[in-house]
Amino acid sequence: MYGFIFRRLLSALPVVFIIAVIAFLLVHLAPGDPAVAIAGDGASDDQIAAIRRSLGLDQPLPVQFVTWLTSLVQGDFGTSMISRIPVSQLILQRTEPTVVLALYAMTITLLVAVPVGVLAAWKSGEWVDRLVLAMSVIGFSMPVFVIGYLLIGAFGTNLRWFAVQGYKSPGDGLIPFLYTMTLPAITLSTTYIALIARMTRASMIEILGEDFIRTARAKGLQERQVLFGHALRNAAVPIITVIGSGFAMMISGVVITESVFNIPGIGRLVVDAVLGRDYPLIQALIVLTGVLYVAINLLIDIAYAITDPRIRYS
Amino acid sequence: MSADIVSAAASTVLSVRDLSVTTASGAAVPILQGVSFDIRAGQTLCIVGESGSGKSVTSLATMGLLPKAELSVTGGAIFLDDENVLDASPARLRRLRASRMSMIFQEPMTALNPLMTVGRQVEEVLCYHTDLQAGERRARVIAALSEVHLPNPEDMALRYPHQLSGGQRQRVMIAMALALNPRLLIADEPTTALDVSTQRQILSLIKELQRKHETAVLFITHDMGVVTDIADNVVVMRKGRVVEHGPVANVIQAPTERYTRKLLGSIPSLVPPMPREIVSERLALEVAGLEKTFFPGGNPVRAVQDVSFKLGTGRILGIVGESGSGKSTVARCVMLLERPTAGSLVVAGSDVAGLSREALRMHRRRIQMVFQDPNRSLNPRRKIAQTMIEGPLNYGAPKAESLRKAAELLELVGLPAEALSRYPHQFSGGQRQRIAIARALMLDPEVIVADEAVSALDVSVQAQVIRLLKDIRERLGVALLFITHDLRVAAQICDDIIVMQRGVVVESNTCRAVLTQPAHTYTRDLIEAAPGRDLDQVSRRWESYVHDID
Amino acid sequence: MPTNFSRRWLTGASAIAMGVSVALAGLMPASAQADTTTLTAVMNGNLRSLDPTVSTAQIVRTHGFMVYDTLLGMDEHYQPQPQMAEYDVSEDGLVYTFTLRDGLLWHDGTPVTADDCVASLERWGRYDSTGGMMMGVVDSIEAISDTQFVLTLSEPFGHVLQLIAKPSPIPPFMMPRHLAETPDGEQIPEQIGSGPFRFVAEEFRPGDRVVYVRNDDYLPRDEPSSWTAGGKVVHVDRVVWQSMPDLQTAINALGSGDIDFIEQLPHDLAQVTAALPNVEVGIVRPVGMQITGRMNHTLAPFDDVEVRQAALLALDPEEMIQASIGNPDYYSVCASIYGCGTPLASDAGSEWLFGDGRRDRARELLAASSYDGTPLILLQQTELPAFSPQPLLAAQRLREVGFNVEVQSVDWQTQLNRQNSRVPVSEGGWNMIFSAWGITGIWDPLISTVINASGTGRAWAGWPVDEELEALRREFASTTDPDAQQSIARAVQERVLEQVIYLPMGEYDIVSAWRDSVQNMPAGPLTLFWSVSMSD
Amino acid sequence: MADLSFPPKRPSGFMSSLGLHRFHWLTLAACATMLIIVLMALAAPLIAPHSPILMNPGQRLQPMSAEHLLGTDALGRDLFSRIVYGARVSLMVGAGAALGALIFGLPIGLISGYFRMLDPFIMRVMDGMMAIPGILFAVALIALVEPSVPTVIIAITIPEIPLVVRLVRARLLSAREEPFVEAAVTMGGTPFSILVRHLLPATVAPLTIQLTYVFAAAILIESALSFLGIGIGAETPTWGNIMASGRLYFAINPWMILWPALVLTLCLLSINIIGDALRDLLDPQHKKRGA
Repeated sequence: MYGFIFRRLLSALPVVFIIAVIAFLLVHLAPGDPAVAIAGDGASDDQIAAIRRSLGLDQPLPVQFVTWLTSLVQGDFGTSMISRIPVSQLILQRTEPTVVLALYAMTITLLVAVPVGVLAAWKSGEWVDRLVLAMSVIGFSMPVFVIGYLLIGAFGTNLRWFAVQGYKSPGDGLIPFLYTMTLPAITLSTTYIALIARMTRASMIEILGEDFIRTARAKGLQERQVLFGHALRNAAVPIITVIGSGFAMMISGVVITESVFNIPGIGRLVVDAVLGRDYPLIQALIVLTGVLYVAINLLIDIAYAITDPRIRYS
Repeated sequence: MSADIVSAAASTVLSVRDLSVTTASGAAVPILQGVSFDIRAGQTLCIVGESGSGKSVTSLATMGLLPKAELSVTGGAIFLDDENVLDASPARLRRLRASRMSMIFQEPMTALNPLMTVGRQVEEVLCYHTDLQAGERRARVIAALSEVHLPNPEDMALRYPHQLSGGQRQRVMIAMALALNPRLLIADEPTTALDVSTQRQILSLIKELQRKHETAVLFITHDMGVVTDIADNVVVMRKGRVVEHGPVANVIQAPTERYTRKLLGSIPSLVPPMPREIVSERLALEVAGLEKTFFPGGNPVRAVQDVSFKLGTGRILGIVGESGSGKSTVARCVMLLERPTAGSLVVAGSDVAGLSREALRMHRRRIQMVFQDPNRSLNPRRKIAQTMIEGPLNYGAPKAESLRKAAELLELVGLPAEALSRYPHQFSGGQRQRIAIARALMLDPEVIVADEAVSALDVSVQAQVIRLLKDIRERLGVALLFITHDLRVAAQICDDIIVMQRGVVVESNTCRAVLTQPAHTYTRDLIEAAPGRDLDQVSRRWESYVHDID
Repeated sequence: MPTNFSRRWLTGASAIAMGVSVALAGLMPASAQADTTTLTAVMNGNLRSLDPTVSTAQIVRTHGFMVYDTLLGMDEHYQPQPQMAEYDVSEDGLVYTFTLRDGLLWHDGTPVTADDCVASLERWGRYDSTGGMMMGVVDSIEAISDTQFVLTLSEPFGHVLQLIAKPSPIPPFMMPRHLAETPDGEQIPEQIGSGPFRFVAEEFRPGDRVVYVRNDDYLPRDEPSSWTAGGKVVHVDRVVWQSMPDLQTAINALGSGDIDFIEQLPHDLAQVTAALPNVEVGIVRPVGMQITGRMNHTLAPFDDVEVRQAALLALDPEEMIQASIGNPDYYSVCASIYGCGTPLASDAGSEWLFGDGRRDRARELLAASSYDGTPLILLQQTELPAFSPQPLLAAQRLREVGFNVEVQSVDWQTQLNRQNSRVPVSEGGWNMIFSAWGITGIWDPLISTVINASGTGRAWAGWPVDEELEALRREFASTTDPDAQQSIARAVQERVLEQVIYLPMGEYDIVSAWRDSVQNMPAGPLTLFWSVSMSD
Repeated sequence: MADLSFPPKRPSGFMSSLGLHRFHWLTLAACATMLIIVLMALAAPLIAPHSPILMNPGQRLQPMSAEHLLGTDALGRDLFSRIVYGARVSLMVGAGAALGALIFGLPIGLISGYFRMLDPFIMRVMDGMMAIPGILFAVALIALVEPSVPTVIIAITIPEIPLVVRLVRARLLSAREEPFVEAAVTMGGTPFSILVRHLLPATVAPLTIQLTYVFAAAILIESALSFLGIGIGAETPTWGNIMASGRLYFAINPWMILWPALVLTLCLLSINIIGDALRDLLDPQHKKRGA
């Protein structure tokens, strides 16, 4: 088991390095000058050149890369070129809203998608199943911001059940939190619910065709026990895997959702950083989301090994 | 066969009356038609039949486990102790399962939940059907596991299915099925996936427990040998109907139906025919000191050690052994699909073990292969013609000539030339295996390696393919390396046999010598374990029925 | 902001059943800061950079006026007035003596000294283009005591006080010496001013919120407040600038009471916003913004004045401003390059902008010109709605008179990047851009960077070169006589339009919206947060 | 001989299985919708009553009328005409991304799956690319380069490539184990002939299905990019930037967003349904599993 974790960690290292290379090249090979963004409209050439010098942008690229990577390894992400605040601090400020939003959305997703997927698989081919499939295809096909606007229009502006924008942390009290964060969480989870309900259904149908399910039924177990005690646990692996690979999807949803609902999270920081050409911030965000993706998938592999004794004992 | 529904006798546990099943969606295609039989307590009824005969559907219908979306019962009744299970509510049916009737399945690998300890899986039966306390349940689980003779039942209970051998898993299944002493045990091909020696143990275990608990057993099998070993009564099924029904002695010794006779006649005899004369001294294949070591996860596994044999032109050499004995690895090494770790490989006089890539490609035409599963050895996306001429085209033969040859060879294996324009899925399994044999012949090889080439086929088709292979050897003089786990098949086709166990050759001699005077205990055990030893004379009596047209 | 939250919650709750709302309201967290008044504003743009001496972005300037103070302020009559300092001018107009008020303190508690102010002025002179022009004629600036310093000119210059009082584009903000001496090219490391608000660094979240608290040590002047002059009396405890990239979201938030003020409303939404309960819409910045088109004078075809004239004649300022503002109440069109209604406004050269038959003249001029049909590159920024439609409309009109046009849509920062690059079109260069300039930044020929025709790095992107115009501007600078200034300004305007230095395409008001609890929002060249008060 | 009985000659192969009777009505409706959208894109000049780019500041924000079927936008452009023309770019982005993912993903996947030496390196790079969320990459690339149709297509395509590579590689690795591939080896096939005859065809079905999803995803991402203000220029109508420009006016006239959203959703819905139908058709094993 420990050997397994160690091997997986080791194989993740080159991936992280490649992420760093991509992040650096993407930002530095593209045209665009952060000095101009700092100076603003109406700035003169002289002012811009001075700013560029002070940011080290006049150094050769390899030098900039090595400098950056060295400090990165030491945990130093550098300083924002625009606001002159340490990048780590900027990111930390924005982490909570995004994590809270993502977790809330994930909770909604799992509470909805898994039972719905199980139901669809159990009633495979019947109208419930078709309805679930249809809803999931629609869920895939609606742009996130349209879902957001529709929800705001219906439940925010018209019915006034929920807040139209902003962020409340769970620390502000449960009701303010639910009042403010429910619409964004639903918006963010829609695509995810579609994906995971579908995956759960497919995975469950496959497992329900397995011999051991027939064995379980032959033992006289109730359907509930067969579905949840035997089938779902075996179906869980592909579902969990989708949660991991869907992480990238969630990030894109977060970027849009945070814009629509004005939540001061990582997603909006990403857009601001890119539009402001804040190189250190963009790089740090790309590397961090990349590493997070790798880490989440690593955890999922480990979780997979824990649920499945066939891996655990090999 | 009486079709009238009569109240079952007091001792009758299961009484199936006029059972009919059709497909549920689309046109109702009949799957079972008017199936009737009885089983009394302590007795074993065998349902025997080839694939598609409806024997498994009968058992699933009894358990109420038919897939509702696909199959539905359209008539008849199934009485379990006077209670018609077809009328039982789903809740009642669940109560009956495991407590009054239980079932074990063919694949012990997949029939157990891989994520649950086997002890827990046995315990589930007790959880649902009894009010026992946790401690009592655990004791019952251990008792059930020791009753099926699993060593260290306490330890076994904590293991996961993948940590057990196939035989042990099937024992767990039996323990689970019999934990509540049900009146009826349904065993659906429970030993088909097991080696012969394990099969023998499982069969005797079932018999032992049946005697102990007076259980009625419905045993489903395609293997006539198993039938003669365990059945009291036999039902022969074919295409959803009962063909013949009666006490085992009657059905085996005096079958009245042609189909039963054909089945019996198809069983290869364990007694080999008289040896053929050696017609040529030429060696087609010579293997010496063959070794193959794999490194899964870094640890060396010596799959094959020091295997040597000689195969003369026009001869058939069998390699027999149980699963894991290394016989297939030998075949793959001979084909150079795996590079041997050590040893020499001489085909028609030239050593091929160390050939370069291009030289190897040129060599390949001299040695061809027939694979086990005819469903997967033909590319489903390519027409038979494309598949057949692929080899010659690779070696630069003109297309027209290759097509002509393909047509001839198809004819040789008993298929019309228009088969060339079709796709593999349009043929039955036996036909596909014929095509695979014809394909192997396209390059005029010196040697054909047949790896379990008849194992996946029904017994009647198997007999035909064996005959075809012998015929081809006769006509073309090709040498055949025949890999099989089935001693009966080997007895019928091989000139010489080598027996392998755990990667080494334990015995090597002429076929007759190996089967009639086995020198090694392992060989003796194998022969001993082969079911239905007394079938040989029966089988020979009905040999002529093998070629009945269906 | 628990106070705000409670209010909004109660509004929301009125919509649902009473019993439920009463039960739920009991669960609300108690108001922790009920006696603190906070004004939450959504400003136009994000405060990313904090150094008001480096950045010309308007939001940074507004930030500057919160935290920093200026020696002189500018009142609503465009006149310089004493703010931090009184001033005294010598007879010959060459020596200016500034005397600081008593009791001025930096936010770190140290007193404001003349030394600090000298350093601050010098830093400003290095960054502001007009300031640099003035420094060219400054002989010396010297502190003669802790509270007094003297500025000596080497030759007459008529606008020293106006420049020191100017609110745009880079006002001379005063800061402690150690900040003012930050090396060139680096931003000042901390925000210590002497202004009416303190910047709360711990609560600063770039791209999300900026927080200011009242500077309790600030001593307002006694005069009534007028623009950036007069007494800056603060009535609120906190001002929070909340970022909302989506204006629709901001309006929703204003309607629900989450925020109190929106600095710049999309003009199309003024009506629906005004219809919201408890929301008022109005203009707090009486000087608006001018839509400015600019051609790249360094690249063909706009290096040819006839082609530039043809382009100018093809465009109709009224239509151009209508394309983004729509409602005529909120825009005005005039020939003045100094803004409509400013002291120097006139209709000199208006034939270039108005009148019948301009289209036909454009066609003729173009046909006779050097233009060879090479596609023009028009940059269109898509972020700021006030001047995103103009490039599209301009492209359409230019095509109609015979230009070949390609529009490239970019985000605002990209336009900034590209407009500052002088490379050829094939390497990412451009031919025409649109922007908007605050009237305070263009209201006289000296301040207006848009008409800087020196072709140097001190000019705005486009780099026009016109020695005659530059000579006129120098003349304006050295003139102190108001009448002479008027006539030079007319000449400048005629020259600018004739040479098509840039395209003045109409002026729009900045429409703001606020909760009715916000009272006495002061008028000014920028949004100012003193004088304003909040009722419950 | 016993098993000489031939099954009746049934229609075989891919083309004949395209017989429409095999499709659910929903699939047919989806195909019809896509056909209409494609025709709309091709015949846009014939269908659209107005120019999609000509502005008329005097006709801003008009409601629906006979003159302007769906009203006008903030620049006085006809919304209906813009939506009709918008189909062009949206479909181009979808097709371009699918084609791009195929052109780069297929060869890289084949190399990775066939030449085991290069596999670890290629797969690490692909893992690295997968780890960067697609939208983050696209936002960065477009903002840093210059938004045009090709840039947007490239920015959307690159993050899809690793998925295609993995799919092709996985399919190749499993196909390599098939006995019929081993049979081809024993018949003296060269690596190239085996690749072309046996391995490549095995990737066709899953690849086709995957590409329909890339197609849909690309259109969706384009609209998201436009929404964030970094999409294709405002002169070229795309469904995404029509919605983006309508965003400000949601309170005045929500239909400025809802009409293009409706068309976009219908289009994506159709593509997804077609993708699912293709999966059922081309990947019978998957159908058996029920997904």
